Amino acid sequence: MSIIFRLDRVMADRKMSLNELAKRVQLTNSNLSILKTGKARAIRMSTLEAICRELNCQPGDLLEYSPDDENTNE
Amino acid sequence: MSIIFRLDRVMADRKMSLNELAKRVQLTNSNLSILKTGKARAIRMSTLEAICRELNCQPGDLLEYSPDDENTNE
Amino acid sequence: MKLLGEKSLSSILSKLLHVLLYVVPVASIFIAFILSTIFFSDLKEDPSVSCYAQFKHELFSDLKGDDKEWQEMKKMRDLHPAIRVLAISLLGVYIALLFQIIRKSKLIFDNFRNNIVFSHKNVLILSGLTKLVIIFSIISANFSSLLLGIILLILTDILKNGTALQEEHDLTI
Amino acid sequence: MKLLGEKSLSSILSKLLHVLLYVVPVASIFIAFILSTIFFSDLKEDPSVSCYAQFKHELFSDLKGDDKEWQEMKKMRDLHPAIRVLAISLLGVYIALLFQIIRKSKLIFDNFRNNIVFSHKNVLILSGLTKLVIIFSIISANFSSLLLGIILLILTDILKNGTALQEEHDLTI
Repeated sequence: MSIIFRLDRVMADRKMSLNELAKRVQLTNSNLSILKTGKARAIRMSTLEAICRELNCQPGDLLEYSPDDENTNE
Repeated sequence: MSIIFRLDRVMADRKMSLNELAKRVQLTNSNLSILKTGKARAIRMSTLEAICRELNCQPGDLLEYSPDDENTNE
Repeated sequence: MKLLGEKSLSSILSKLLHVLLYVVPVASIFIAFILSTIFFSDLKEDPSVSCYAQFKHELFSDLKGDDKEWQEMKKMRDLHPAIRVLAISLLGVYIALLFQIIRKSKLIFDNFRNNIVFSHKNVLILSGLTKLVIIFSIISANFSSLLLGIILLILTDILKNGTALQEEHDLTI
Repeated sequence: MKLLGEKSLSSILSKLLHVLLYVVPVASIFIAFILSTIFFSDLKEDPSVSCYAQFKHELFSDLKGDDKEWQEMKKMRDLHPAIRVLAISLLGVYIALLFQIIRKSKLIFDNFRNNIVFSHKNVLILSGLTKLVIIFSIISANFSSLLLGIILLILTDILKNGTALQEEHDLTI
Protein backbone atom coordinates (compact mmCIF):
# COMPACT_ATOMS: atom_id res chain seq x y z
CA MET A 1 0.00 0.00 0.00
CA SER A 2 1.65 3.21 -1.06
CA ILE A 3 -0.91 5.53 0.50
CA ILE A 4 0.31 6.24 4.02
CA PHE A 5 -1.95 7.59 6.73
CA ARG A 6 0.13 9.98 8.83
CA LEU A 7 -2.25 10.20 11.73
CA ASP A 8 0.37 9.75 14.48
CA ARG A 9 2.49 12.64 13.23
CA VAL A 10 -0.40 15.10 13.20
CA MET A 11 -1.67 13.77 16.54
CA ALA A 12 1.78 14.30 18.07
CA ASP A 13 1.85 17.88 16.74
CA ARG A 14 -1.56 18.60 18.27
CA LYS A 15 -0.69 16.64 21.47
CA MET A 16 -3.87 14.59 21.25
CA SER A 17 -4.16 10.98 22.36
CA LEU A 18 -5.79 8.20 20.34
CA ASN A 19 -8.58 7.84 22.91
CA GLU A 20 -9.29 11.54 22.87
CA LEU A 21 -9.44 11.66 19.09
CA ALA A 22 -11.59 8.53 18.90
CA LYS A 23 -14.09 10.12 21.27
CA ARG A 24 -14.13 13.39 19.35
CA VAL A 25 -14.63 11.86 15.88
CA GLN A 26 -17.06 9.24 17.25
CA LEU A 27 -15.10 6.22 16.10
CA THR A 28 -14.23 3.15 18.15
CA ASN A 29 -10.59 2.85 19.21
CA SER A 30 -10.22 -0.28 17.11
CA ASN A 31 -11.47 1.47 13.98
CA LEU A 32 -9.07 4.34 14.53
CA SER A 33 -6.28 1.79 14.98
CA ILE A 34 -7.17 0.16 11.67
CA LEU A 35 -6.85 3.58 10.07
CA LYS A 36 -3.55 4.35 11.83
CA THR A 37 -1.90 1.04 10.97
CA GLY A 38 -2.84 1.36 7.31
CA LYS A 39 -5.13 -1.70 7.31
CA ALA A 40 -8.15 0.31 6.17
CA ARG A 41 -9.27 -0.47 2.64
CA ALA A 42 -11.23 2.76 2.23
CA ILE A 43 -11.92 5.95 4.14
CA ARG A 44 -15.27 7.67 4.50
CA MET A 45 -15.50 11.31 3.55
CA SER A 46 -17.29 11.90 6.86
CA THR A 47 -14.41 10.33 8.81
CA LEU A 48 -11.83 12.38 6.93
CA GLU A 49 -13.88 15.50 7.56
CA ALA A 50 -14.22 14.80 11.29
CA ILE A 51 -10.52 14.13 11.71
CA CYS A 52 -9.57 17.28 9.79
CA ARG A 53 -12.01 19.30 11.87
CA GLU A 54 -10.80 17.95 15.23
CA LEU A 55 -7.10 18.09 14.38
CA ASN A 56 -7.54 21.36 12.51
CA CYS A 57 -5.58 20.15 9.50
CA GLN A 58 -5.94 19.41 5.79
CA PRO A 59 -6.34 15.91 4.24
CA GLY A 60 -2.95 16.51 2.65
CA ASP A 61 -1.37 16.48 6.14
CA LEU A 62 -2.90 13.07 6.86
CA LEU A 63 -2.53 11.23 3.57
CA GLU A 64 0.72 10.77 1.70
CA TYR A 65 1.40 8.99 -1.56
CA SER A 66 4.83 7.44 -2.01
CA PRO A 67 5.49 5.60 -5.28
CA ASP A 68 6.79 2.23 -4.07
CA ASP A 69 9.29 -0.20 -5.56
CA GLU A 70 6.96 -2.15 -7.80
CA ASN A 71 6.00 1.11 -9.41
CA THR A 72 9.57 2.13 -10.30
CA ASN A 73 10.21 -1.32 -11.74
CA GLU A 74 7.44 -0.91 -14.29
CA MET B 1 -19.93 17.86 2.64
CA SER B 2 -16.91 19.91 3.51
CA ILE B 3 -14.38 17.56 1.94
CA ILE B 4 -13.97 18.67 -1.66
CA PHE B 5 -12.49 16.44 -4.32
CA ARG B 6 -10.45 18.69 -6.64
CA LEU B 7 -10.08 16.18 -9.45
CA ASP B 8 -10.97 18.57 -12.29
CA ARG B 9 -8.28 21.10 -11.30
CA VAL B 10 -5.48 18.52 -11.27
CA MET B 11 -6.80 16.93 -14.46
CA ALA B 12 -6.76 20.32 -16.19
CA ASP B 13 -3.16 20.88 -15.03
CA ARG B 14 -2.11 17.51 -16.46
CA LYS B 15 -4.29 17.98 -19.57
CA MET B 16 -5.94 14.57 -19.09
CA SER B 17 -9.54 13.83 -20.02
CA LEU B 18 -12.02 11.99 -17.80
CA ASN B 19 -12.18 9.05 -20.21
CA GLU B 20 -8.40 8.76 -20.32
CA LEU B 21 -8.10 8.84 -16.54
CA ALA B 22 -10.97 6.33 -16.09
CA LYS B 23 -9.21 3.91 -18.42
CA ARG B 24 -5.86 4.35 -16.66
CA VAL B 25 -7.16 3.88 -13.11
CA GLN B 26 -9.54 1.10 -14.23
CA LEU B 27 -12.72 2.74 -13.02
CA THR B 28 -15.94 3.17 -14.96
CA ASN B 29 -16.73 6.68 -16.16
CA SER B 30 -19.80 6.79 -13.94
CA ASN B 31 -17.78 5.92 -10.84
CA LEU B 32 -15.23 8.60 -11.63
CA SER B 33 -18.10 11.07 -12.09
CA ILE B 34 -19.48 10.16 -8.67
CA LEU B 35 -16.06 10.95 -7.25
CA LYS B 36 -15.75 14.23 -9.20
CA THR B 37 -19.18 15.52 -8.27
CA GLY B 38 -18.61 14.82 -4.58
CA LYS B 39 -21.37 12.19 -4.33
CA ALA B 40 -18.96 9.50 -3.14
CA ARG B 41 -19.44 8.47 0.46
CA ALA B 42 -15.99 6.92 0.80
CA ILE B 43 -12.85 6.49 -1.24
CA ARG B 44 -10.75 3.35 -1.54
CA MET B 45 -7.05 3.60 -0.77
CA SER B 46 -6.42 1.72 -4.01
CA THR B 47 -8.40 4.30 -6.00
CA LEU B 48 -6.59 7.19 -4.34
CA GLU B 49 -3.27 5.49 -5.03
CA ALA B 50 -4.10 4.87 -8.70
CA ILE B 51 -5.21 8.45 -9.26
CA CYS B 52 -2.10 9.84 -7.52
CA ARG B 53 0.10 7.56 -9.61
CA GLU B 54 -1.52 8.42 -12.94
CA LEU B 55 -1.81 12.16 -12.28
CA ASN B 56 1.60 12.19 -10.55
CA CYS B 57 0.28 14.14 -7.58
CA GLN B 58 -0.26 13.88 -3.82
CA PRO B 59 -3.60 13.17 -2.05
CA GLY B 60 -3.31 16.70 -0.67
CA ASP B 61 -3.71 18.06 -4.22
CA LEU B 62 -6.94 16.14 -4.70
CA LEU B 63 -8.67 16.45 -1.34
CA GLU B 64 -9.43 19.70 0.40
CA TYR B 65 -11.13 20.34 3.71
CA SER B 66 -13.04 23.58 4.11
CA PRO B 67 -14.84 24.20 7.41
CA ASP B 68 -18.37 25.06 6.32
CA ASP B 69 -21.07 27.27 7.81
CA GLU B 70 -22.67 24.76 10.15
CA ASN B 71 -19.28 24.28 11.72
CA THR B 72 -18.73 27.97 12.49
CA ASN B 73 -22.23 28.19 13.98
CA GLU B 74 -21.40 25.56 16.58
CA MET C 1 -23.00 -25.18 -10.11
CA LYS C 2 -23.58 -21.45 -10.12
CA LEU C 3 -26.51 -20.24 -8.06
CA LEU C 4 -26.79 -16.60 -9.12
CA GLY C 5 -26.20 -15.02 -12.51
CA GLU C 6 -26.63 -16.16 -16.12
CA LYS C 7 -26.92 -19.94 -16.71
CA SER C 8 -27.36 -20.68 -13.02
CA LEU C 9 -29.85 -22.35 -10.72
CA SER C 10 -31.70 -19.03 -10.53
CA SER C 11 -32.12 -18.84 -14.29
CA ILE C 12 -33.42 -22.43 -14.39
CA LEU C 13 -35.90 -21.68 -11.61
CA SER C 14 -36.92 -18.47 -13.36
CA LYS C 15 -37.68 -20.39 -16.56
CA LEU C 16 -39.55 -23.07 -14.64
CA LEU C 17 -41.69 -20.46 -12.91
CA HIS C 18 -42.32 -18.79 -16.26
CA VAL C 19 -43.83 -22.05 -17.52
CA LEU C 20 -45.85 -22.46 -14.30
CA LEU C 21 -47.18 -18.94 -14.82
CA TYR C 22 -49.04 -20.27 -17.88
CA VAL C 23 -49.80 -23.74 -16.51
CA VAL C 24 -51.54 -22.53 -13.35
CA PRO C 25 -54.32 -20.48 -15.01
CA VAL C 26 -55.02 -23.21 -17.59
CA ALA C 27 -55.05 -25.93 -14.94
CA SER C 28 -57.23 -23.84 -12.65
CA ILE C 29 -59.82 -23.23 -15.38
CA PHE C 30 -59.88 -26.97 -16.01
CA ILE C 31 -60.23 -27.77 -12.30
CA ALA C 32 -62.93 -25.13 -11.86
CA PHE C 33 -64.84 -26.63 -14.80
CA ILE C 34 -64.68 -30.17 -13.39
CA LEU C 35 -65.54 -29.07 -9.86
CA SER C 36 -68.53 -27.00 -10.92
CA THR C 37 -69.70 -29.95 -12.98
CA ILE C 38 -69.51 -32.17 -9.94
CA PHE C 39 -70.93 -29.60 -7.54
CA PHE C 40 -73.77 -28.05 -9.48
CA SER C 41 -75.15 -30.57 -11.89
CA ASP C 42 -77.39 -33.61 -11.76
CA LEU C 43 -77.29 -36.78 -13.80
CA LYS C 44 -80.74 -36.59 -15.32
CA GLU C 45 -79.53 -35.24 -18.67
CA ASP C 46 -79.37 -37.71 -21.50
CA PRO C 47 -75.69 -38.37 -22.34
CA SER C 48 -76.50 -38.72 -26.04
CA VAL C 49 -77.89 -35.18 -26.31
CA SER C 50 -74.74 -33.02 -25.93
CA CYS C 51 -71.01 -33.31 -25.68
CA TYR C 52 -71.05 -31.64 -22.24
CA ALA C 53 -73.66 -34.06 -20.90
CA GLN C 54 -71.62 -36.96 -22.23
CA PHE C 55 -68.49 -35.63 -20.50
CA LYS C 56 -70.42 -35.36 -17.25
CA HIS C 57 -71.75 -38.87 -17.66
CA GLU C 58 -68.23 -40.24 -18.18
CA LEU C 59 -66.85 -38.24 -15.29
CA PHE C 60 -69.44 -39.64 -12.93
CA SER C 61 -69.00 -43.19 -14.25
CA ASP C 62 -65.27 -42.84 -13.54
CA LEU C 63 -65.99 -41.62 -10.07
CA LYS C 64 -68.42 -44.45 -9.39
CA GLY C 65 -65.55 -46.87 -10.06
CA ASP C 66 -63.92 -46.12 -6.73
CA ASP C 67 -66.65 -46.38 -4.14
CA LYS C 68 -64.96 -44.29 -1.45
CA GLU C 69 -64.16 -41.34 -3.70
CA TRP C 70 -67.67 -41.37 -5.04
CA GLN C 71 -69.04 -41.21 -1.52
CA GLU C 72 -66.84 -38.16 -0.85
CA MET C 73 -68.02 -36.46 -4.02
CA LYS C 74 -71.62 -37.30 -3.25
CA LYS C 75 -71.22 -35.80 0.22
CA MET C 76 -70.08 -32.55 -1.42
CA ARG C 77 -73.04 -32.59 -3.78
CA ASP C 78 -75.36 -32.96 -0.81
CA LEU C 79 -74.01 -29.80 0.88
CA HIS C 80 -75.99 -26.58 1.01
CA PRO C 81 -75.57 -24.59 -2.26
CA ALA C 82 -74.13 -21.61 -0.33
CA ILE C 83 -71.40 -23.81 1.14
CA ARG C 84 -70.66 -25.23 -2.29
CA VAL C 85 -70.30 -21.70 -3.70
CA LEU C 86 -68.05 -20.83 -0.74
CA ALA C 87 -65.86 -23.87 -1.39
CA ILE C 88 -65.46 -22.87 -5.04
CA SER C 89 -64.62 -19.27 -4.04
CA LEU C 90 -62.03 -20.49 -1.53
CA LEU C 91 -60.45 -22.51 -4.30
CA GLY C 92 -60.41 -19.33 -6.39
CA VAL C 93 -58.60 -17.46 -3.60
CA TYR C 94 -56.10 -20.33 -3.35
CA ILE C 95 -55.35 -20.22 -7.05
CA ALA C 96 -55.06 -16.42 -7.09
CA LEU C 97 -52.59 -16.58 -4.18
CA LEU C 98 -50.62 -19.35 -5.85
CA PHE C 99 -50.49 -17.35 -9.08
CA GLN C 100 -49.20 -14.25 -7.27
CA ILE C 101 -46.64 -16.32 -5.35
CA ILE C 102 -45.33 -17.80 -8.60
CA ARG C 103 -45.29 -14.39 -10.29
CA LYS C 104 -43.34 -12.73 -7.48
CA SER C 105 -40.93 -15.67 -7.19
CA LYS C 106 -40.26 -15.34 -10.91
CA LEU C 107 -39.49 -11.62 -10.54
CA ILE C 108 -37.01 -12.38 -7.73
CA PHE C 109 -35.26 -15.13 -9.69
CA ASP C 110 -35.14 -12.88 -12.77
CA ASN C 111 -33.24 -10.33 -10.71
CA PHE C 112 -30.97 -13.02 -9.25
CA ARG C 113 -30.24 -14.19 -12.78
CA ASN C 114 -29.21 -10.66 -13.68
CA ASN C 115 -26.93 -10.59 -10.60
CA ILE C 116 -29.14 -8.03 -8.88
CA VAL C 117 -29.22 -9.37 -5.33
CA PHE C 118 -29.19 -6.55 -2.82
CA SER C 119 -31.63 -3.94 -4.12
CA HIS C 120 -34.66 -2.09 -2.78
CA LYS C 121 -36.79 -3.65 -5.52
CA ASN C 122 -35.90 -7.16 -4.36
CA VAL C 123 -36.69 -6.26 -0.75
CA LEU C 124 -40.13 -5.01 -1.82
CA ILE C 125 -40.88 -8.07 -3.95
CA LEU C 126 -39.66 -10.45 -1.26
CA SER C 127 -41.62 -8.79 1.52
CA GLY C 128 -44.76 -9.04 -0.65
CA LEU C 129 -43.98 -12.67 -1.40
CA THR C 130 -43.47 -13.41 2.30
CA LYS C 131 -46.88 -11.96 3.17
CA LEU C 132 -48.55 -14.04 0.44
CA VAL C 133 -46.85 -17.25 1.60
CA ILE C 134 -47.89 -16.60 5.21
CA ILE C 135 -51.50 -15.88 4.18
CA PHE C 136 -51.47 -19.01 2.02
CA SER C 137 -50.13 -21.13 4.88
CA ILE C 138 -52.76 -19.80 7.28
CA ILE C 139 -55.65 -20.39 4.85
CA SER C 140 -54.47 -23.89 4.01
CA ALA C 141 -53.37 -24.65 7.62
CA ASN C 142 -50.13 -25.97 6.17
CA PHE C 143 -47.25 -26.16 8.64
CA SER C 144 -44.45 -26.62 6.12
CA SER C 145 -45.44 -23.53 4.13
CA LEU C 146 -45.59 -21.57 7.38
CA LEU C 147 -42.00 -22.66 8.02
CA LEU C 148 -41.18 -21.42 4.52
CA GLY C 149 -42.90 -18.13 5.38
CA ILE C 150 -40.76 -17.69 8.50
CA ILE C 151 -37.58 -18.41 6.55
CA LEU C 152 -38.66 -15.89 3.90
CA LEU C 153 -39.38 -13.35 6.66
CA ILE C 154 -35.81 -13.65 7.89
CA LEU C 155 -34.45 -13.72 4.34
CA THR C 156 -36.23 -10.40 3.72
CA ASP C 157 -34.45 -8.87 6.70
CA ILE C 158 -31.10 -10.28 5.54
CA LEU C 159 -31.72 -8.77 2.11
CA LYS C 160 -32.63 -5.47 3.73
CA ASN C 161 -29.35 -5.45 5.70
CA GLY C 162 -27.44 -6.41 2.57
CA THR C 163 -29.07 -3.63 0.57
CA ALA C 164 -27.80 -1.05 3.06
CA LEU C 165 -24.29 -2.49 2.71
CA GLN C 166 -24.60 -2.55 -1.08
CA GLU C 167 -25.57 1.12 -1.13
CA GLU C 168 -22.48 2.03 0.90
CA HIS C 169 -20.39 -0.16 -1.37
CA ASP C 170 -21.77 1.50 -4.51
CA LEU C 171 -20.76 4.91 -3.18
CA THR C 172 -17.29 3.73 -2.14
CA ILE C 173 -15.19 4.42 -5.18
CA MET D 1 -41.71 -7.28 15.15
CA LYS D 2 -37.94 -7.41 14.99
CA LEU D 3 -36.50 -10.28 13.01
CA LEU D 4 -32.82 -10.09 13.90
CA GLY D 5 -31.17 -9.14 17.17
CA GLU D 6 -32.09 -9.53 20.84
CA LYS D 7 -35.78 -10.22 21.64
CA SER D 8 -36.63 -10.92 18.02
CA LEU D 9 -38.12 -13.71 15.93
CA SER D 10 -34.62 -15.17 15.66
CA SER D 11 -34.20 -15.35 19.42
CA ILE D 12 -37.60 -17.04 19.78
CA LEU D 13 -36.69 -19.57 17.09
CA SER D 14 -33.31 -20.13 18.71
CA LYS D 15 -34.98 -20.92 22.05
CA LEU D 16 -37.53 -23.19 20.35
CA LEU D 17 -34.76 -25.11 18.59
CA HIS D 18 -32.86 -25.34 21.88
CA VAL D 19 -35.88 -27.16 23.37
CA LEU D 20 -36.19 -29.37 20.29
CA LEU D 21 -32.53 -30.28 20.68
CA TYR D 22 -33.49 -32.11 23.88
CA VAL D 23 -36.91 -33.33 22.75
CA VAL D 24 -35.67 -35.08 19.61
CA PRO D 25 -33.23 -37.52 21.28
CA VAL D 26 -35.74 -38.39 24.03
CA ALA D 27 -38.56 -38.88 21.55
CA SER D 28 -36.35 -40.91 19.23
CA ILE D 29 -35.31 -43.26 22.05
CA PHE D 30 -39.01 -43.73 22.87
CA ILE D 31 -39.92 -44.36 19.22
CA ALA D 32 -37.00 -46.77 18.78
CA PHE D 33 -38.14 -48.67 21.87
CA ILE D 34 -41.74 -49.00 20.65
CA LEU D 35 -40.70 -49.89 17.10
CA SER D 36 -38.24 -52.57 18.18
CA THR D 37 -40.93 -53.97 20.45
CA ILE D 38 -43.30 -54.19 17.50
CA PHE D 39 -40.70 -55.43 15.03
CA PHE D 40 -38.73 -57.98 16.99
CA SER D 41 -40.93 -59.55 19.62
CA ASP D 42 -43.68 -62.11 19.77
CA LEU D 43 -46.73 -62.26 21.96
CA LYS D 44 -45.99 -65.56 23.64
CA GLU D 45 -44.64 -64.02 26.86
CA ASP D 46 -46.98 -64.00 29.81
CA PRO D 47 -48.05 -60.37 30.48
CA SER D 48 -48.08 -61.03 34.23
CA VAL D 49 -44.37 -61.95 34.35
CA SER D 50 -42.69 -58.62 33.72
CA CYS D 51 -43.46 -54.98 33.32
CA TYR D 52 -41.99 -54.98 29.79
CA ALA D 53 -44.13 -57.94 28.73
CA GLN D 54 -47.18 -56.19 30.12
CA PHE D 55 -46.33 -53.03 28.16
CA LYS D 56 -46.01 -55.10 24.99
CA HIS D 57 -49.29 -56.80 25.67
CA GLU D 58 -51.07 -53.48 26.12
CA LEU D 59 -49.40 -52.01 23.05
CA PHE D 60 -50.60 -54.88 20.90
CA SER D 61 -54.07 -54.78 22.39
CA ASP D 62 -54.22 -51.11 21.51
CA LEU D 63 -53.10 -51.84 18.00
CA LYS D 64 -55.61 -54.61 17.54
CA GLY D 65 -58.30 -52.06 18.27
CA ASP D 66 -57.97 -50.49 14.83
CA ASP D 67 -58.04 -53.34 12.37
CA LYS D 68 -56.30 -51.54 9.51
CA GLU D 69 -53.36 -50.30 11.56
CA TRP D 70 -52.90 -53.72 13.06
CA GLN D 71 -52.73 -55.23 9.60
CA GLU D 72 -50.02 -52.73 8.66
CA MET D 73 -48.04 -53.56 11.78
CA LYS D 74 -48.49 -57.27 11.18
CA LYS D 75 -47.22 -56.85 7.64
CA MET D 76 -44.04 -55.24 9.04
CA ARG D 77 -43.58 -58.06 11.54
CA ASP D 78 -43.82 -60.56 8.68
CA LEU D 79 -40.93 -58.96 6.77
CA HIS D 80 -37.50 -60.56 6.57
CA PRO D 81 -35.43 -59.76 9.71
CA ALA D 82 -32.72 -58.08 7.57
CA ILE D 83 -35.30 -55.71 6.11
CA ARG D 84 -36.63 -54.97 9.58
CA VAL D 85 -33.09 -54.14 10.77
CA LEU D 86 -32.64 -51.95 7.68
CA ALA D 87 -35.88 -50.09 8.40
CA ILE D 88 -34.75 -49.40 11.97
CA SER D 89 -31.33 -48.20 10.74
CA LEU D 90 -32.96 -45.90 8.18
CA LEU D 91 -35.00 -44.43 10.98
CA GLY D 92 -31.75 -43.92 12.91
CA VAL D 93 -30.25 -42.05 9.95
CA TYR D 94 -33.40 -39.91 9.75
CA ILE D 95 -33.20 -38.96 13.40
CA ALA D 96 -29.47 -38.24 13.22
CA LEU D 97 -30.05 -35.97 10.20
CA LEU D 98 -32.94 -34.22 11.93
CA PHE D 99 -30.82 -33.69 15.04
CA GLN D 100 -27.98 -32.17 13.00
CA ILE D 101 -30.42 -29.96 11.08
CA ILE D 102 -31.88 -28.66 14.33
CA ARG D 103 -28.41 -28.14 15.84
CA LYS D 104 -27.13 -26.15 12.85
CA SER D 105 -30.35 -24.11 12.61
CA LYS D 106 -29.94 -23.21 16.26
CA LEU D 107 -26.34 -22.05 15.65
CA ILE D 108 -27.53 -19.82 12.79
CA PHE D 109 -30.36 -18.29 14.79
CA ASP D 110 -27.98 -17.75 17.73
CA ASN D 111 -25.78 -15.68 15.45
CA PHE D 112 -28.78 -13.82 14.03
CA ARG D 113 -29.87 -13.05 17.58
CA ASN D 114 -26.44 -11.56 18.24
CA ASN D 115 -26.80 -9.47 15.06
CA ILE D 116 -24.07 -11.47 13.31
CA VAL D 117 -25.55 -11.90 9.85
CA PHE D 118 -22.89 -11.68 7.19
CA SER D 119 -19.96 -13.73 8.46
CA HIS D 120 -17.83 -16.59 7.17
CA LYS D 121 -19.00 -18.73 10.09
CA ASN D 122 -22.65 -18.32 9.08
CA VAL D 123 -21.83 -19.18 5.47
CA LEU D 124 -20.13 -22.40 6.63
CA ILE D 125 -22.98 -23.39 8.96
CA LEU D 126 -25.61 -22.60 6.35
CA SER D 127 -23.88 -24.50 3.57
CA GLY D 128 -23.64 -27.52 5.90
CA LEU D 129 -27.30 -27.13 6.81
CA THR D 130 -28.27 -26.90 3.14
CA LYS D 131 -26.46 -30.16 2.36
CA LEU D 132 -28.19 -31.90 5.27
CA VAL D 133 -31.64 -30.65 4.21
CA ILE D 134 -31.06 -31.80 0.61
CA ILE D 135 -29.85 -35.25 1.78
CA PHE D 136 -32.87 -35.46 4.07
CA SER D 137 -35.27 -34.52 1.27
CA ILE D 138 -33.73 -37.10 -1.08
CA ILE D 139 -33.87 -39.90 1.52
CA SER D 140 -37.44 -39.10 2.48
CA ALA D 141 -38.48 -38.29 -1.13
CA ASN D 142 -40.13 -35.15 0.23
CA PHE D 143 -40.77 -32.45 -2.35
CA SER D 144 -41.44 -29.60 0.06
CA SER D 145 -38.17 -30.12 1.93
CA LEU D 146 -36.35 -30.21 -1.42
CA LEU D 147 -37.89 -26.82 -2.15
CA LEU D 148 -36.59 -25.68 1.24
CA GLY D 149 -33.16 -27.04 0.29
CA ILE D 150 -33.13 -25.04 -2.95
CA ILE D 151 -34.13 -21.86 -1.13
CA LEU D 152 -31.37 -22.49 1.44
CA LEU D 153 -28.90 -23.07 -1.42
CA ILE D 154 -29.68 -19.63 -2.80
CA LEU D 155 -29.73 -18.11 0.68
CA THR D 156 -26.19 -19.45 1.21
CA ASP D 157 -25.05 -17.67 -1.93
CA ILE D 158 -26.76 -14.46 -0.86
CA LEU D 159 -25.03 -14.70 2.51
CA LYS D 160 -21.72 -15.31 0.75
CA ASN D 161 -22.19 -12.16 -1.36
CA GLY D 162 -23.22 -10.21 1.73
CA THR D 163 -20.15 -11.41 3.64
CA ALA D 164 -17.86 -9.98 0.95
CA LEU D 165 -19.70 -6.64 1.23
CA GLN D 166 -19.53 -6.75 5.03
CA GLU D 167 -15.78 -7.31 4.91
CA GLU D 168 -15.33 -4.25 2.69
CA HIS D 169 -17.62 -2.30 4.98
CA ASP D 170 -15.68 -3.31 8.09
CA LEU D 171 -12.47 -1.99 6.53
CA THR D 172 -14.09 1.25 5.40
CA ILE D 173 -13.49 3.57 8.31
